[in-house]
Amino acid sequence: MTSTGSLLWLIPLAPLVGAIVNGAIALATSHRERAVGRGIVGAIGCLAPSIAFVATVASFVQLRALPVDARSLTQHLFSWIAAGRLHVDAGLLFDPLSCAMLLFVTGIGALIHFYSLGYMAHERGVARYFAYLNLFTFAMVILVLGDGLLPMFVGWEGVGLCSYLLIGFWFTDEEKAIAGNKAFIVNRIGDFGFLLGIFLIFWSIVPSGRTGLTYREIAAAAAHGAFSPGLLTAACLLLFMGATGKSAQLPLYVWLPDAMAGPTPVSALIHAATMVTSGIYMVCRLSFLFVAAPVALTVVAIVGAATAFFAATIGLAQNDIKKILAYSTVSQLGYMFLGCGVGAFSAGMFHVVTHAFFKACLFLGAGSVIHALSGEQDIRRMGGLLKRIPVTGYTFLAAWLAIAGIVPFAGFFSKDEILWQAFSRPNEVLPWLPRVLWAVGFVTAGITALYMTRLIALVFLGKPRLTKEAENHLHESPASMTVPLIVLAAGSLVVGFLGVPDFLVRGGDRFGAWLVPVLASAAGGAAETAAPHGASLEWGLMLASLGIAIAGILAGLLLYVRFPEVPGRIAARAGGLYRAVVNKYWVDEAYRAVVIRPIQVGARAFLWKGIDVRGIDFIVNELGFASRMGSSVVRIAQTGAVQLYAAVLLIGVVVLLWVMR
Amino acid sequence: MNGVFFWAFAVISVAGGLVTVTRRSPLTAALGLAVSLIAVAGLFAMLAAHLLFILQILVYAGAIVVLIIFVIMLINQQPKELDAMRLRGRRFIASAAICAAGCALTLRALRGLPDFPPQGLPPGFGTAADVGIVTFGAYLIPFEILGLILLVGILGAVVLAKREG
Amino acid sequence: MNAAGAIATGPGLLSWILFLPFAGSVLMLLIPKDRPALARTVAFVFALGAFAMSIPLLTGFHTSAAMQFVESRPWIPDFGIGYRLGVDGISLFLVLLTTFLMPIVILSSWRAVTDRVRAFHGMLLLLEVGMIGAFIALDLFLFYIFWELMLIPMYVLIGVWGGPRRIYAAVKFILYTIVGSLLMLVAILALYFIHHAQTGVYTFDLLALQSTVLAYRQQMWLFAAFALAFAIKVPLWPFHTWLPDAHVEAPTAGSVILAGVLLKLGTYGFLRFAIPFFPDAALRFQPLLVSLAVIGIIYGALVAMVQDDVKKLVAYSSVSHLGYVMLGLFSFNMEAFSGALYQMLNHGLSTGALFLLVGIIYERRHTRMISDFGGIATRVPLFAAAFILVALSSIGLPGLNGFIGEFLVLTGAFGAHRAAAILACTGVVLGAAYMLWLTQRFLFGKIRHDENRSLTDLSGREGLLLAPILLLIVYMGVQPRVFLDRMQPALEAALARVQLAQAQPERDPASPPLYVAVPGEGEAR
Amino acid sequence: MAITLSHYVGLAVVLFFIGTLGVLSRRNALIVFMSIELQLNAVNLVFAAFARYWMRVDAHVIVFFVIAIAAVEAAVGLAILVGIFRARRTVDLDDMTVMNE
Repeated sequence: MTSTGSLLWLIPLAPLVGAIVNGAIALATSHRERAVGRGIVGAIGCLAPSIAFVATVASFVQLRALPVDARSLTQHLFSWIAAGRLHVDAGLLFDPLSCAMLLFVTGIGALIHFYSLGYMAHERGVARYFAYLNLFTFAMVILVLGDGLLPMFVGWEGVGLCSYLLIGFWFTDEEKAIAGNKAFIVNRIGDFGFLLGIFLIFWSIVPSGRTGLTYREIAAAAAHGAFSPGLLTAACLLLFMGATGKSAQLPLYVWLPDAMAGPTPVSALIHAATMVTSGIYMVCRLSFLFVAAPVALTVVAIVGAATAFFAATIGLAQNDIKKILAYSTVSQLGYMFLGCGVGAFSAGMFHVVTHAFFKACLFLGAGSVIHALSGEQDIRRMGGLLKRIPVTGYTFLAAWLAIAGIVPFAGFFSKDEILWQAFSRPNEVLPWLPRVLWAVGFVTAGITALYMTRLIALVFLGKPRLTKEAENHLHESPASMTVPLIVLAAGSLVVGFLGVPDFLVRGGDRFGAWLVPVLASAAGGAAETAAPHGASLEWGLMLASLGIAIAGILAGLLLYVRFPEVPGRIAARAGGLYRAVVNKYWVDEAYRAVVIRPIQVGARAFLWKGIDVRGIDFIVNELGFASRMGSSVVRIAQTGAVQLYAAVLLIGVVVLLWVMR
Repeated sequence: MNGVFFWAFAVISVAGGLVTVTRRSPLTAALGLAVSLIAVAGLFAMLAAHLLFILQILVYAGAIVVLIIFVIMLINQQPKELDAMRLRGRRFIASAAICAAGCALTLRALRGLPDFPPQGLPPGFGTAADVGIVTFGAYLIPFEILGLILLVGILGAVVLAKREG
Repeated sequence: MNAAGAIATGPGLLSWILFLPFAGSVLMLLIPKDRPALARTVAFVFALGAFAMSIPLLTGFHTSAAMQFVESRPWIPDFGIGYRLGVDGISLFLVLLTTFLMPIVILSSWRAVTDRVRAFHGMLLLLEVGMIGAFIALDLFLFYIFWELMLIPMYVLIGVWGGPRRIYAAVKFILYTIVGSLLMLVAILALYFIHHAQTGVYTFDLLALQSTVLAYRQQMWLFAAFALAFAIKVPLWPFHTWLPDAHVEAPTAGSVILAGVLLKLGTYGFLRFAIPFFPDAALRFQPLLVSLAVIGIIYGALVAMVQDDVKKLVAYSSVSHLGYVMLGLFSFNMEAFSGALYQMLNHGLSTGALFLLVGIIYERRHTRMISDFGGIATRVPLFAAAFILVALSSIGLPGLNGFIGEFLVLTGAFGAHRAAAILACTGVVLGAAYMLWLTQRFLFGKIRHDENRSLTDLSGREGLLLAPILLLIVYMGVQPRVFLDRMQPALEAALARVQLAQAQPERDPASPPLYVAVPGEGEAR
Repeated sequence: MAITLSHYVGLAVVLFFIGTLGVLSRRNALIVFMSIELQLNAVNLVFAAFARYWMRVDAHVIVFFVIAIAAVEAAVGLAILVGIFRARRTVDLDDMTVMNE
């Protein structure tokens, strides 16, 4: 519980300063045709997250030196809001959970900043780009590092803003601007729930005095039984609604695929590695609330599993390289929620970390491919690239193995852990649920391997199907792009070893152990340490999931490399199902028809033209007409003869005098 | 003694007023007005309002009436026009009735006002010095505003008179 | 400067703030007709002077519920009418907002108004007198005079320098408002006579009238009259239809003042008079007013979404935003009260800035139709950046001012009436929808109209007038305590009256005094 | 018989209503104007009488003001009259009904 001598304040400050400086440069040079000071902008832009990363590592070292049950650094910055019983301070909390999150946020963040140097080299508005990116890092740090619900909400909205700005970075393209809007507004729908959740918690705590809604205060209140079970369930569900928006879960996932309109490094950083995982972070952060609300947790698990499966199926039939990765992200986020939902928060968090590595690597690789092909994103016009751009290709392959769940790469351990927990943890609300969840997750693992293999096959293997134009300019990316790729690929290969299951290596789950002090354990918390089913079952399930991953890969290789004409025939045979998948189950169209259009038409035709113009204004104008009629009667008396007025006045006086006589 | 003077001034002022109101010729009316004003000035003197007495003679009976007479000369209405504007029966009777009623009722309401106090007035009451002290004391700001109004009035009169069309 | 010190002799600070713009407007008469630049400069200097004079209000304000910088002189003592001025935490920032916006508004009309420049600025300054006066008057009669004084310049501003349908809009504006204010006058007089019947003293003094004991029925009627006058001004749904017309037709300066300050007088009236004077009635009317506020929030947002005219869109967004203020006021707890007052300031800044920005672009293109724009962000990046910042402030992005107000209001409302708060929360979503949709159609995409290719970005003057607002938008989001702390005591005092009524609905409705003068400050007779 | 306050006030009332009669019944604007002067004068008399009764000169100040205002009124009013006469060649009030159009 020390604050002196810590570098916590530097972690948000560095990117903030970077954002301000770059923003100022962007505004000052906004009228120049050519970008000015590209070097200095890039230097500042990359330095900011790097400093934050270094400060994080330093704080991490500091934190590790503390005894296990006292592992938290706090820093009070300033007093923010004080009104009535709400007293919110801007404070930072660095504990194992925020540390884990922050290490990869700043670390991978810094790598992606470097990558952007190369990727955005030919773009105008680099200063603006880095300003947004730094601002995003700042907001993400606040989200993770904030010591209460409100600082988290600030970061929460802040990352949403940056996401909006970066998706619409090329705002001259109307579609991209619209995609940005969609992201922000859909997120706001989630935030609607988040806000209501905050209110519920606030009014539950308030009877015991003023509060700042810090995690510590909420935990204390929860421990004192400030929340009734029903209320807690409601609060958790509302907060989870916020999480479904930010982390793109059913039914609010629709913005994420569209968000791929942004520059690819942005997709990697914001829409794969960091921002979209903040929903999981929130659930883990408030795990002490969720474990006391089993119904809410069950909902989390079901939504997670459903999303994982649903998005994976859509991913099977997409042709845009980034869209495939986007649906894959939605699907993987579903896994993480599945993990959290069954009460295995550390498993969820572990998947967040591993996913950050391999998905960032995949996205950056995709960016490198797109860069190499001068902007081509359709996988039907790629193929055979492994030899042409080998660094990109092999790093991509590494990440592919990781996400497909091949032992011993990162995704294997984290995904397997989630599946195992989903299977083994009893659910007190729906006893039959664990089996179903496991089955869905298991099938999804196979589909994941399949669609990722399809991607690999169509992009890197087989015969080139490039356009002439792309063929001519084909080139490997510069070092600023390939170095981050290599680092991330290496990470994808080895990060999994942080969380080797305990039954394989005693004390192997170092990640889980690290998080133990901050994560609450669910009712069946014993599963965290000793599995009731015994090691043999765990072995079996592990092999099964490895098996389905391999099966998926083999199927993919067979279908898309060996017999490339087969998928078309399957699609033709499947007919309606295939069309549904290709068209993403028409979810966007349904939203448009059921929600957006009725609101717009109703607002215009009924509220505005109907009530305002024909209703209220009609009454007002008629009143005006009536008074004009009335005045024309009175007007007859207005002769303009002053003397008559005087006479009338006098008569009035006389009458008064008579009355008062 | 007082009684005699009062009734004399009263009759003169009322007569002057009636002349003003009833005559066809504006000039005659103006002369009636002057007579009435001078009679009221006399009443002012009886009320120990020495300054007012002088002002009434100088400003009212002097300046204002002279101004009115100037304008009468300037406009110089012909007898035919004046005839058109002379008193007409119905209108006059109606007005007179209203006024008489008002007058009677007001007088009725005023019955029984007290007498003047028997003891004498303080020395110097109503002299220029006496009024001046009050004017430039408690009423200084209204007085200044009055000056402003006078200025505006003069300017306005000049502007109106100069506008030759 | 000690608040209590300077008052005994001479005109106090508040009188200076009040009469400086008045002097400016008189001075407009003396400026030669052919020197418009001089008129602008003089008006600007006087407005700036008033702002400079109002800074000591902030620095000399000590945080308590007391009325400060009090001035009190008899005016028409026979009727108990006094020239009584003072500020407390409620009015302090509204006065500052007024004096802050005024120089900006004058600067914004530098090029836009070329016709009858002297009269224009004279009216603006007169309007400022009316607004400041209404905020600082501690005498109901004086308040009413200032309240009506505001109408005339605004009427003239819309009617003379407005758009094509200006006469309709001006008449609509004045009729709506007059109807309400006449009822208020009746209520003021009724209060005056009731007070006399009880104490034998005729007075319009706010501090004295507050202790009038009102029977329940009396409270109801008086509250209804006051509430109607203020509700029209706010404007509360369904009395809002004058607002879009007035905004659309008014010149930029008029729109900014209208949105920035004038509307606040309605909510200020609730907070200063209607609620603390008639707490039992306020409680009784609470469900009705909360419902109207929530309808206003959602309705305003929905209708704003489908507007084609930027100004109309912003006008409807005002209906929505002021719905939050009303919701906060009628939630009767400190969080919501603070939020409501804060939201008043926010709305003044962000909506004022939006109108300024619309005015800036209107000067260049002479159209306000959204469809006439699109893609202009590439041509006017600074303008676009300012616009986006203001839009974000308007939709309550955390870190900017809008969030603080919105969050506090909703928090408080959630504690008071959950269903209303949940419905109002949808306004957060809808707000983002219409504002971002506007931004996208307005700024983003490709340039479709050739006229837009030659647009010029913000000039130095325009940058200068926007910069203070933008800085304040950020500052108020990061350091709200500077404002909130000074508001709290006065709000608590106002709230205490309602809470007493809430706690003991059966009690004798006589309430303890609400406002107390700073000790040691007698009436300067 | 002693002359009392009521005598003066009564006389003033009579004078006032004579003035009022002129204002109401005459069509010649000049005479209406003079009648107004008569009314003012009557009021002045009341002031002076009460000043005597209360033995305070404040009312004298008021009378002084009234006289001054009367002078202004005469100047401006007559100027307006002259102006109207120039424009319409008449001072007949019954013809002056521009406001009724």
